[in-house]
Amino acid sequence: MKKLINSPERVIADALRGVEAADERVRVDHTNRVILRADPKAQGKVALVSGGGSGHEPLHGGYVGHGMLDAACVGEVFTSPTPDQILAATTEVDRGAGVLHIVKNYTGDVMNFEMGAELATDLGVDVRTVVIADDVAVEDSTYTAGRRGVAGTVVVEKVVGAAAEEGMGLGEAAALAQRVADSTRSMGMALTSCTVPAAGRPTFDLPEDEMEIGIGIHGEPGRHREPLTDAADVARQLVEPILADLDFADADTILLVNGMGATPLIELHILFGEVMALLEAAGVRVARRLVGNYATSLDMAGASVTLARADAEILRLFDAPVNTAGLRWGA
Amino acid sequence: MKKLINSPERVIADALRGVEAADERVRVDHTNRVILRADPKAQGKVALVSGGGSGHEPLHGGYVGHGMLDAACVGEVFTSPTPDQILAATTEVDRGAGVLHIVKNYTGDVMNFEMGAELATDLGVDVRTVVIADDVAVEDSTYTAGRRGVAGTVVVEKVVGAAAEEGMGLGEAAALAQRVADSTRSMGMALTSCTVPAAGRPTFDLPEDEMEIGIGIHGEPGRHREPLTDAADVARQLVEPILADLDFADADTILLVNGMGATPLIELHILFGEVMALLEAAGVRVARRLVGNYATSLDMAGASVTLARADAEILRLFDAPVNTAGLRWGA
Amino acid sequence: MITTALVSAWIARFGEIIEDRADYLTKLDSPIGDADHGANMLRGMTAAVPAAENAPTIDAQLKAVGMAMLSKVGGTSGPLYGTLFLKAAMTLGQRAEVAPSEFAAALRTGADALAFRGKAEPGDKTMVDALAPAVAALESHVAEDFAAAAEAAHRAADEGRAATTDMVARKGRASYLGERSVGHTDPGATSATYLFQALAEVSR
Amino acid sequence: MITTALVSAWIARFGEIIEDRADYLTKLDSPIGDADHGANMLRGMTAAVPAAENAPTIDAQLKAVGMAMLSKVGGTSGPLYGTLFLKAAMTLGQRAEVAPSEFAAALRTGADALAFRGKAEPGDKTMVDALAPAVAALESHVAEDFAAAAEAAHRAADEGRAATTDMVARKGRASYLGERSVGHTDPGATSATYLFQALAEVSR
Ligand SMILES: Nc1ncnc2c1ncn2[C@@H]1O[C@H](COP(=O)(O)OP(=O)(O)O)[C@@H](O)[C@H]1O
Ligand SMILES: Nc1ncnc2c1ncn2[C@@H]1O[C@H](COP(=O)(O)OP(=O)(O)O)[C@@H](O)[C@H]1O
Ligand SMILES: [Mg+2]
Ligand SMILES: [Mg+2]
Ligand SMILES: [Mg+2]
Ligand SMILES: [Mg+2]
Repeated sequence: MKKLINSPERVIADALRGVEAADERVRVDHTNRVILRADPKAQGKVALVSGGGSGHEPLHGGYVGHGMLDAACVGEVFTSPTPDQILAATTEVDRGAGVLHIVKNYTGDVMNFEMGAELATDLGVDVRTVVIADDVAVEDSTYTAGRRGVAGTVVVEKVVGAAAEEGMGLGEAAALAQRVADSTRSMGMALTSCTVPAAGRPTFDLPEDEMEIGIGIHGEPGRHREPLTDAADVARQLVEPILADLDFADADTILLVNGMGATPLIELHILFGEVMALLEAAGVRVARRLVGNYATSLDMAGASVTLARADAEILRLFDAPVNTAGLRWGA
Repeated sequence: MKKLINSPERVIADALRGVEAADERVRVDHTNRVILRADPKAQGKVALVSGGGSGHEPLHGGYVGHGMLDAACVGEVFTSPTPDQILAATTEVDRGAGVLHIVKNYTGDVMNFEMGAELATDLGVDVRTVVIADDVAVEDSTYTAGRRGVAGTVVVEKVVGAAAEEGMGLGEAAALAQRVADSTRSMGMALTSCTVPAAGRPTFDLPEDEMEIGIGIHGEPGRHREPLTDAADVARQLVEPILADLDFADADTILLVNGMGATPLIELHILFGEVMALLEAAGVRVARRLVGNYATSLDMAGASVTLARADAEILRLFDAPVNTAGLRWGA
Repeated sequence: MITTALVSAWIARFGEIIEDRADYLTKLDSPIGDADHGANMLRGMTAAVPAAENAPTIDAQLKAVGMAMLSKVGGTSGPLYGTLFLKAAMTLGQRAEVAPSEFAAALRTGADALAFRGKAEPGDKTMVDALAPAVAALESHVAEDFAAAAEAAHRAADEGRAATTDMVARKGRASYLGERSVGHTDPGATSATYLFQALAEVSR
Repeated sequence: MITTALVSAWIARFGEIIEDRADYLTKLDSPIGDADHGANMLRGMTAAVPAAENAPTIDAQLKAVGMAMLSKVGGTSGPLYGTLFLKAAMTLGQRAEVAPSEFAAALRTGADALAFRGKAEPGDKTMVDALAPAVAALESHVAEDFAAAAEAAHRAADEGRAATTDMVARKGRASYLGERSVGHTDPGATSATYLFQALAEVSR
């Protein structure tokens, strides 16, 4: 295992020290491992709390700031944060208008946020929760834990963050979050495994000539494994299941081509070009585009495609100013 | 070799297609392989042209836009662009106030830009050149090609880009570029080699328990190879040669902790924390900070530290609005 | 009678086994999970062992373990093990000694609460597959002799653990794999088996 | 006399060898460079070969090769090989045949211009270490017989190439390595040797 760390045990503590030193927009509650806005929201506005296991940076800590999140709860690598972290974040950011929890759909995340929300509710905070489950690689059936939340989370956090900044109430913000989540689909693939620092070895073995289609952002196995092909074929294998799952015709869309952490930008651009060609051929209107590392999986090489249907309100909120380490415009 | 590409021969053409599709700020001259601002600068302002081999994205194409570059010449992977590309870019962006070439100090880049500048000068364009040589890993002696230009280039392009946007003249802009270049030092390291697509195998072998200190951004070997240590030690080995080379006391500085392409952000944050601790202990005032992938080396895992002395003028220009894919604020 | 000394010894021994087997648990969590179950359990038990030692009553000990799991582990196993111990603690008064049957009933209540929280049933390929038969065996043998009952519970857990290998996962991360989860033993069922191994060992 | 047919054959053969040896050249460029010399030369020669074939005079052929290298290669070797051919072309009039001595002098002029552009001297561990002795040998033997002279040039180039292995690099990317560049043969000196191998082969 080759990593720029001090020791597997210290990864989160050390990274939080670095985040605090690097990003003036945030302050860090080291005891509770929560990244908070340095300059909190005004009283009376809905606050957004997200979080999850570490290793997906800039998700979620890199999206704390004006126009997006109020706090991110930082779990151990690939391990959801605990209820008391979530409670601490929630009570700290509540401005009297309630708090929206944005939770990726994993059993651990859902349970911990559920318990954190219960504790916060006991203390009188109005909490609503949206669960993001955008990964079409997983069959959504009663025989599974349901679809995973992956890079589509970024779109939800951006759009609802802007709405909260404008003063949208909690019920409406939760409904908007659900609407964006319902309109968003993602599909990912990996060229290599990630290595969890505490595990010290790759989570899975992927032979030099194979790739995994439908990978999760924690190195969970995908739909299938097959011989490595080219960018055009990979684009097709990511775009087709997305288009098969939701109707993207007759709507503007937001497109995100996301790197898993170890994929160079030049490759993401190649993939982006192929994805755009496929979407054009399918008659999908791409109104907004992002390409880069937005929701990663440690040192995994690979990429995902996220597509979100976006009406005029969603586009307007997507375009609203945002000032975070991971996403910034108009400010 | 595991890469999201169609074929080694098509890497640059495909990536440029992707850049064009992804980034509304730019347009691409595919014939000459030049990335240009979609919305060109006003007449009478100095234009900035940079470029170099590909594989360092977002350097340079990702820095084309308001407040930074006017054009980037895109070479093959790790291969400087040709004189006619540079000529095409230079004549295209000239607004009658002359063009500044920002060139990283490699024999190939220097020669090609020299010839491109000669050709442009023959056509009546006023061209000035600044050569960036910030890499302290290389001894600057008559027995070498001189120091390499690495991540410090980003700082030069940002600061001088802002000055040109404000209307600074060519002579002054060239002098400012030289001043920033002279005030900037970098040092890098690698955990793994990069793989050039056309070569198909890693440029060098680095055993699982070793790292290379003083690596170049083309996988050129560094100062020495040694057993892999921890982030604190790596930070020390990157910071010490920088502080030994230039006096950073009694000045504000801009600090960039840069990823080589395959290093996760969480590791860069850990390194950032260690670097900040060392700089504080050394009495260096860090006024501005960047952490992320700014000047990469394909799929190399590793990082570099860049430190630039910055007076009030440089800080003001660094803070000025910039709107590019790779660097954006205030706009 | 079950004493605070026995509970301390139990939790300490569980902590030792977890420390010893953390790598193995993480290895089990790699093909069908996200390679962290060993690290998760180790983080939890590192906090739980001294917490259990320093609590004056059995319910306080179990509560301390539950709080440690809940606040130090995260992930799926944190709230689940947390629920197990917290709910077990709630059924006992503030006492330094409880009858074996009360103790067994407390663990059954905890295990039920865990299954309820995880919405998991036996056969879903989770820790419930080890826990449910273990607490059932403990309860049904506790009238005889606690050492034998703990031994039976451990055997039942281990059989439940072994049976997860051939199951198709329907809960947690392994469920993403569907049929491809077959052939891998569930990490959570394995750590749950260690819990009863520890109980059997300290009860001998 | 040197004819356009011979020049076409020379460039075509050089292109063939480059195609054949591109991987090897890139391999040489890995430990002391950036692993692209083979790809660079291949890109240049793919354009240069048809360009040379279609030009009517020798100077136009050399110019076409130079322009192809200059506009297709980039890197260090593009401007250097470009300079070699362009400057050689400039010394010749618009003729379809030139005397062997004129041809040899043209190549020497080109090689000198290349060394000047690269500020490289023999001993710096660059392509100059193959080119300089090669053009010197060509000039000094050209009065006898062109085939023999080309053969001598190839031998001189190859000796120069081989000698780079023990040199400490003082120019180009390899110079970053200092003493550690010793033991590696220079890729540019190797491609330059192929240029004279091709000339010797087509002149036989
Ligand atoms: N819904 C559930 N109910 C009960 N146990 C579960 C459930 N989902 C997962 N588990 C158990 O949790 C274990 C994984 O724990 P751990 O790796 O620590 O958490 P995570 O999956 O969040 O990384 C699984 O092996 C399984 O035994
Ligand atoms: N200053 C120089 N003068 C002459 N030849 C040089 C000089 N620098 C490098 N070379 C030659 O160029 C070769 C490398 O070419 P190439 O790999 O194509 O370019 P780059 O180094 O830019 O990647 C070296 O092997 C060496 O022979
Ligand atoms: Mg986990
Ligand atoms: Mg090169
Ligand atoms: Mg796990
Ligand atoms: Mg090279």
